[in-house]
Amino acid sequence: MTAIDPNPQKSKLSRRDFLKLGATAAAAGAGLSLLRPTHKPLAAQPDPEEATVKTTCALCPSGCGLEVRVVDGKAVKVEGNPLHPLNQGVCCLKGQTSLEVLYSPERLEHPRLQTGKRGSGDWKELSWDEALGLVANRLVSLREAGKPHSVALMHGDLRGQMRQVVNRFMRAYGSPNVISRDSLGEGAARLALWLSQGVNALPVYDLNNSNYVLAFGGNLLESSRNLIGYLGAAAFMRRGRPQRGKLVAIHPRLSLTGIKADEWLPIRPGTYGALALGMANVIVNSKLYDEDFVRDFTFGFEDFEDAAGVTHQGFKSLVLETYTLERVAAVTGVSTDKIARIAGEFATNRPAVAVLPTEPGELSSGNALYTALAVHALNALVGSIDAKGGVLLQRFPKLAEWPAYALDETARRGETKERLDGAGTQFPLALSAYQNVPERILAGQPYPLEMLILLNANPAYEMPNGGRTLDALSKVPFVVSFASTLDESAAQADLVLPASTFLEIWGDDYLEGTGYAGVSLRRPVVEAVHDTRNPGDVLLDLAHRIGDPVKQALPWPTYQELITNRLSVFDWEKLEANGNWSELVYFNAAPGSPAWQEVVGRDRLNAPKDGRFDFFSRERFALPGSDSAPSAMLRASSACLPHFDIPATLTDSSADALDYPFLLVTQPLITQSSQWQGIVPTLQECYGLQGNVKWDSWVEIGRKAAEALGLENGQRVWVESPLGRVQAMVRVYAGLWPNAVFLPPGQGHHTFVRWGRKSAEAMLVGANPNALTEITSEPLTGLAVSGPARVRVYPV
Amino acid sequence: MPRWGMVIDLDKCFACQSCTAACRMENNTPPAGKDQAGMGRTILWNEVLPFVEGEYPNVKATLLPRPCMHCDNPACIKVCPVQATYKNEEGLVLVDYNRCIGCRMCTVACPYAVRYFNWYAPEWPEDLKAHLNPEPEVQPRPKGVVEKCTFCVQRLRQARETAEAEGRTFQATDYVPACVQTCTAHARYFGDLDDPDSLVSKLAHSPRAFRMFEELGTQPKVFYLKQG
Amino acid sequence: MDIGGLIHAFFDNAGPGGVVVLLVVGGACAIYYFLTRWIVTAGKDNKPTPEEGTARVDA
Amino acid sequence: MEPKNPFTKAILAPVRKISTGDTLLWGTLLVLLLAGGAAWTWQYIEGLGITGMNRPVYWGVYITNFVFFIGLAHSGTFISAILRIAGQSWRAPLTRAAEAITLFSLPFGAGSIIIDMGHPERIFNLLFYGRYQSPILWDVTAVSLYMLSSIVFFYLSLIPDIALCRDRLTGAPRWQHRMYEVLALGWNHSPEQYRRLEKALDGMAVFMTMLVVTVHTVVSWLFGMTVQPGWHTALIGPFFLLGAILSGTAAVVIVLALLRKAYRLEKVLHLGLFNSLRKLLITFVLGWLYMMIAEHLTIGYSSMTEEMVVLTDKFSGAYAAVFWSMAALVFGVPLLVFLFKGKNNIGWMVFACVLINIGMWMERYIVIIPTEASPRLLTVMGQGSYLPALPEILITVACFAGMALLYAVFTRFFPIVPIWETAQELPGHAHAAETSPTGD
Repeated sequence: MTAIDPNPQKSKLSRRDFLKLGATAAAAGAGLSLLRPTHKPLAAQPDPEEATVKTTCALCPSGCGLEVRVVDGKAVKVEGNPLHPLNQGVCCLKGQTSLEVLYSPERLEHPRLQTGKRGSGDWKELSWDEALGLVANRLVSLREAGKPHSVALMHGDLRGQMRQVVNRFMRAYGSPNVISRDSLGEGAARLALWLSQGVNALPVYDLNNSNYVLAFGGNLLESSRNLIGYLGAAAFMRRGRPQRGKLVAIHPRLSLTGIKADEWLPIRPGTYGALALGMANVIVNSKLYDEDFVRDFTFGFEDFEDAAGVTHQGFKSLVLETYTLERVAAVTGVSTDKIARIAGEFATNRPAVAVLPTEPGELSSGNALYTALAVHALNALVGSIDAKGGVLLQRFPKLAEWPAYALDETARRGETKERLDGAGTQFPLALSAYQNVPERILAGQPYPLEMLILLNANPAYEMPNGGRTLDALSKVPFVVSFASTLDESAAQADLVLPASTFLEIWGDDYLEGTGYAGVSLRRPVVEAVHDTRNPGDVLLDLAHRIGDPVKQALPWPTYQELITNRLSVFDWEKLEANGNWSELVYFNAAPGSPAWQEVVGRDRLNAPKDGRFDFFSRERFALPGSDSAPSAMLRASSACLPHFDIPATLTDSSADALDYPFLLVTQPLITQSSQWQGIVPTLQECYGLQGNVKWDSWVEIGRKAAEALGLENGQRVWVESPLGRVQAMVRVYAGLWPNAVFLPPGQGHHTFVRWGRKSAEAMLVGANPNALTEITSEPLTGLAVSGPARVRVYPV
Repeated sequence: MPRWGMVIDLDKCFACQSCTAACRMENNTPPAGKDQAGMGRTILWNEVLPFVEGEYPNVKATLLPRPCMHCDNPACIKVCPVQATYKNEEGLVLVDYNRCIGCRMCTVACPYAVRYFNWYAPEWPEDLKAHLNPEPEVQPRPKGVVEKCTFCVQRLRQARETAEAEGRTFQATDYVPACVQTCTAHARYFGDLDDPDSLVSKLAHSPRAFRMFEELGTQPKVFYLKQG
Repeated sequence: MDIGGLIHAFFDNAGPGGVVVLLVVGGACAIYYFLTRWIVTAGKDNKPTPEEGTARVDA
Repeated sequence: MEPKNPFTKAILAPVRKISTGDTLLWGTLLVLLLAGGAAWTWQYIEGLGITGMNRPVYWGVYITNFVFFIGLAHSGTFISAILRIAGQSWRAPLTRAAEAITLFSLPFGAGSIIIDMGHPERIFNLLFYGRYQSPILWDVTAVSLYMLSSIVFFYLSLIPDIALCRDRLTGAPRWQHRMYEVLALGWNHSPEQYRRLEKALDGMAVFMTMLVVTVHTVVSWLFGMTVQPGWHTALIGPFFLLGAILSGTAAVVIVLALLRKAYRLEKVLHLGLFNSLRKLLITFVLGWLYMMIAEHLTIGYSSMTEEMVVLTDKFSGAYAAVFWSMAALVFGVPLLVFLFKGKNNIGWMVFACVLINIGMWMERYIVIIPTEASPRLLTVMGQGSYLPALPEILITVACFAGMALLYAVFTRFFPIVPIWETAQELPGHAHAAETSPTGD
């Protein structure tokens, strides 16, 4: 190895020339410089052991392929895996900084038991055997007492086989309570796809082939699922092909997506649905829609009569009658000519696609489902359902069979119990209602909870609800967290079973976001840095300790064996060599083709699987009625069509409006890592790009509003809602809806490590905007309603 | 000898800052921490600079990734009193950390603000030191010296060594800096500007190409392609 | 002899600058040394020595 | 044969009379100096991070001090060298007082650069690897030559007076007398010695004048050679030079008034000197104003984007308060004082001169900081800001304290008014002292 040569050959030579020619005195002086070493000799290094290990990222839902350079057993650099179809060799900043997660001094090193009162911080470290014994004993005794359903597992992002592992574990154990965080974010998109397209899945957008992209929400190029794929595709759309596509970003704030889009369309927060329906009005009115597609492959465009002889309004007359341009302009704050122009461009520059936001906070205005339906309806209008350049559907590969297992009596009884979060009962359309858990625990409904397991979940941070979540946690007799760091919820747990990071574990990921079927292999890059374990291994261990039927459902001793078994259908050598396996056969189906049945109507339960996209949701219409209040309105025909209700917080005449004049907008940033935000220094130092904010939160406010309040850039202010207040730094920002303020999510975590010389240890980095928002649930769907909250801003 | 240059397509760049992070991880720049970051002392060789102009709703924002320009006529080299910063024969502007006297004249003189001063000795929490890049060129710098983007000169050496080990001739395409490799939208191009057939030299002469502060005569070797 | 190259080499290399500083300062030192000697020694030939000077102290 | 000067006794009177007041003053100054030394040690150990400097304000008060002290140093050269060439013999009584300012401020000027370095122990790299394209090398050459020449210039004109001390101050402690003996270099007041001395000083005066112009121009080129807005102007050299001469001359007035008061030299440092200096100062203040207008009008009239950012910052932005108070301190108030109050009034003169020097320090600050705070590329990113931190304040105070300490100590060991230059008659030839002290 050679060091940097500070005296390049050329300049040495010319210096010698100079010496030859120059005065002897000069030679004497310059000679000095030759005598002194120009750099300290580097310590001789023995040839280090070096390897490049392919694995799969888990820092965001995308799951890109990574190549990690490992030198002497230490991971030293992360690159993208060039053979991975999702990221094709590139790597985002979160992936790059994943080593700061791996080696974070904030990580918990051993299992620990809170011996004092919960939240007291009196911890005792345990061995894994002790800790798992503790959990298993509890699980077994609850099961023996016939109360397995009183155990609930709340989870965030789960990868690959983990979803099934968790489901099998809980089902065999006898609890219906696997509660996913989906209801905070992508649940709305998923539900909209199911009710309209009949597929319970997330949409995939084929930006590579699209000519016109309408991005609702600010996160398409910043925090969407399959972000890296979309960034590459957006670049390709612009510069990789003969015809340049247009990208329009619709968001109250000028996000990175807005800045980089061809056009930014500022809109009043919470009114995407109205805008989408207004655009539909233009498209229908001007007959710019894909008439063939709408006629042959959709349902409910025209008014129709149902089997009972009742006439129902169709989408066409709904948008023409109700969503006139003037009305939509008044609601959204977007001028009529702009709406008309964008709608016209969208409909005439096919293939065009309208993109749904999936991140928390984007659709959660209390009308999430109908907003999502309205936006997705635009795709049907232009025939972009499973079309090139439109909305595609994710395919999944067929893996080795799961072992069969038989539920015993306890498990069967447990399965029939009402879910803790009210999904399916309180919220007929919900698959989960994460945010409803604390309320139900506090109310003791439907039964007292005995044990709560948190897996990639931090409800105390995600929905503090004025401290009620903490109250709920403390009401549960036993809380187990798989947290890797002492996050807000883990701090309230009895037992923390520290999870290994994704760089230390076996696992897999589906190639979600690409559309086609495939898996990506995750494998340990380095030995576990601390005494931590893969939560998958922990669940398998617990299954063995509990015994049948859980053990029967999950018979593998280690998660590695589970993965190798499930993926054994592939050529393992190739899988290891490439880091992934994919099947590039499916791209999009022709409407009406046999493959079409896979993408329209596949998952319908009550509506006909006739290959038609529902403007009028027949699934929704057919929802079994009950006597509960929401179901009465379920059958109302307007409830089956996309429509728009003004969220309560938006009515400026509300009592709060005078006291709290601003609407709080949040939107996930690309520099934000949902799980690790507090502890990754480099993400903190890239945090607020537009305002150049690092290690802090800022509140963006329009210039006029700032002037009216006498606020200046850099000033510290309180942002206060009826629920609480947080401190942040002012950034006057022109790219913001006039009466909105923006707080970035993701901050407000504690770090317990000194970063840099003068920073305090145990500091709170920024502020958590969730603390300002009362998070409730939509009555029908169980989706979270979180905003826009009303706030006021005043100097500290 | 290749003359290394970079092209950044602002139409493809989505300001994701992956280059910023990749650069830090490759080149061992230390985390500044809240206090130092608040003083603007963060060391990120490859920053993305925000320029927001105009008033709502007509706002024009430019997000400009800014590595070292590796100027052919660099302002920093002129003012360095001890030739601690110098241009090597491949056109890379580098710093000899063992010679720099820390006068910061180069940081003041560089119009692109690419040069960073180590106000303190760089620090990492003990655990975190494990991930530092072991290459000798990027060993943590001492306090009191100036550092900057090197176009990942260690990668150039590694690429040459690899080529030699594999018994083939080193090619310009064997080497890219970390930011180019990681660029999520493939918006960065890197290569030999003297090779008329290289992609960078073609793009550098595209009608969309411009260089920052061309009027200063620094002759940057980083070219930008205009947005839109 | 390439004068331009020489000038370029002078300005553009590590070393000559230090030499110039040393030459200038050293040269000045020498000049000043001789200057001072020249001035002071003017009194040495026929004038009283410093010792004699001290003898004639004003009370 | 000694020079015949009726004031010899008065001038020699303060020498060796170290009072309790002196001890207290020296003690205080020493403590301040040591505090600065401690701060520097602290800074050396921790790094420059403990200062308020940052990115993009890489240079702060240390560089301000550097420019200021070098400027202050111009007093001596101006009073003794330039006025010597111009045949202004009224300057004779104050030459040494002025040159002493040069001598004692230069080390702190040059030292500020070393204090500002991230690696002060690598200072010799400048000799080993000096690269002459860098303005810093020009600075090193010019400042070190200037410092050396000032010492020699000062010392040469001090020799006859040291000889006088040697001859007259026989009651001094042994070491002190020995010091006089050594430093007098056997000077015996021979006419030829005086002739050669005058000749040498005349010659050096020309050289020193050239140096004074060079040095401050070169100091300004530290900034002017970069392409940064607000700095990159050909006018920066003369502007710095004029400012230097103004602050130096003002410093002379302050020092003279102090000496006059403290050492009862009213007869020697008579009011007439102040009146002469007053006229000079009026000229310089107006000259400075001219530079100020020429500089800012050129920039403002052309309204180039990045230049305007800096100019606006100074005129109406973050630095407006400093800028306009600087203008008032350097120009507005002093000019009024000089015109309407300064004549025959030392108190007012000192007041105005103190303002000028405070103002000139601020002027150095306002030239350096705003340009750095708004560099081309970072303007839109938000203003850079800078506030000196404790170590910088301590070290700055220490620089002033150190300079005062050296000065105070010097005046207790050597005559601060040149006896031979103000003598009515020199050995061997009549001294051309047309305006010998009269004490009006």
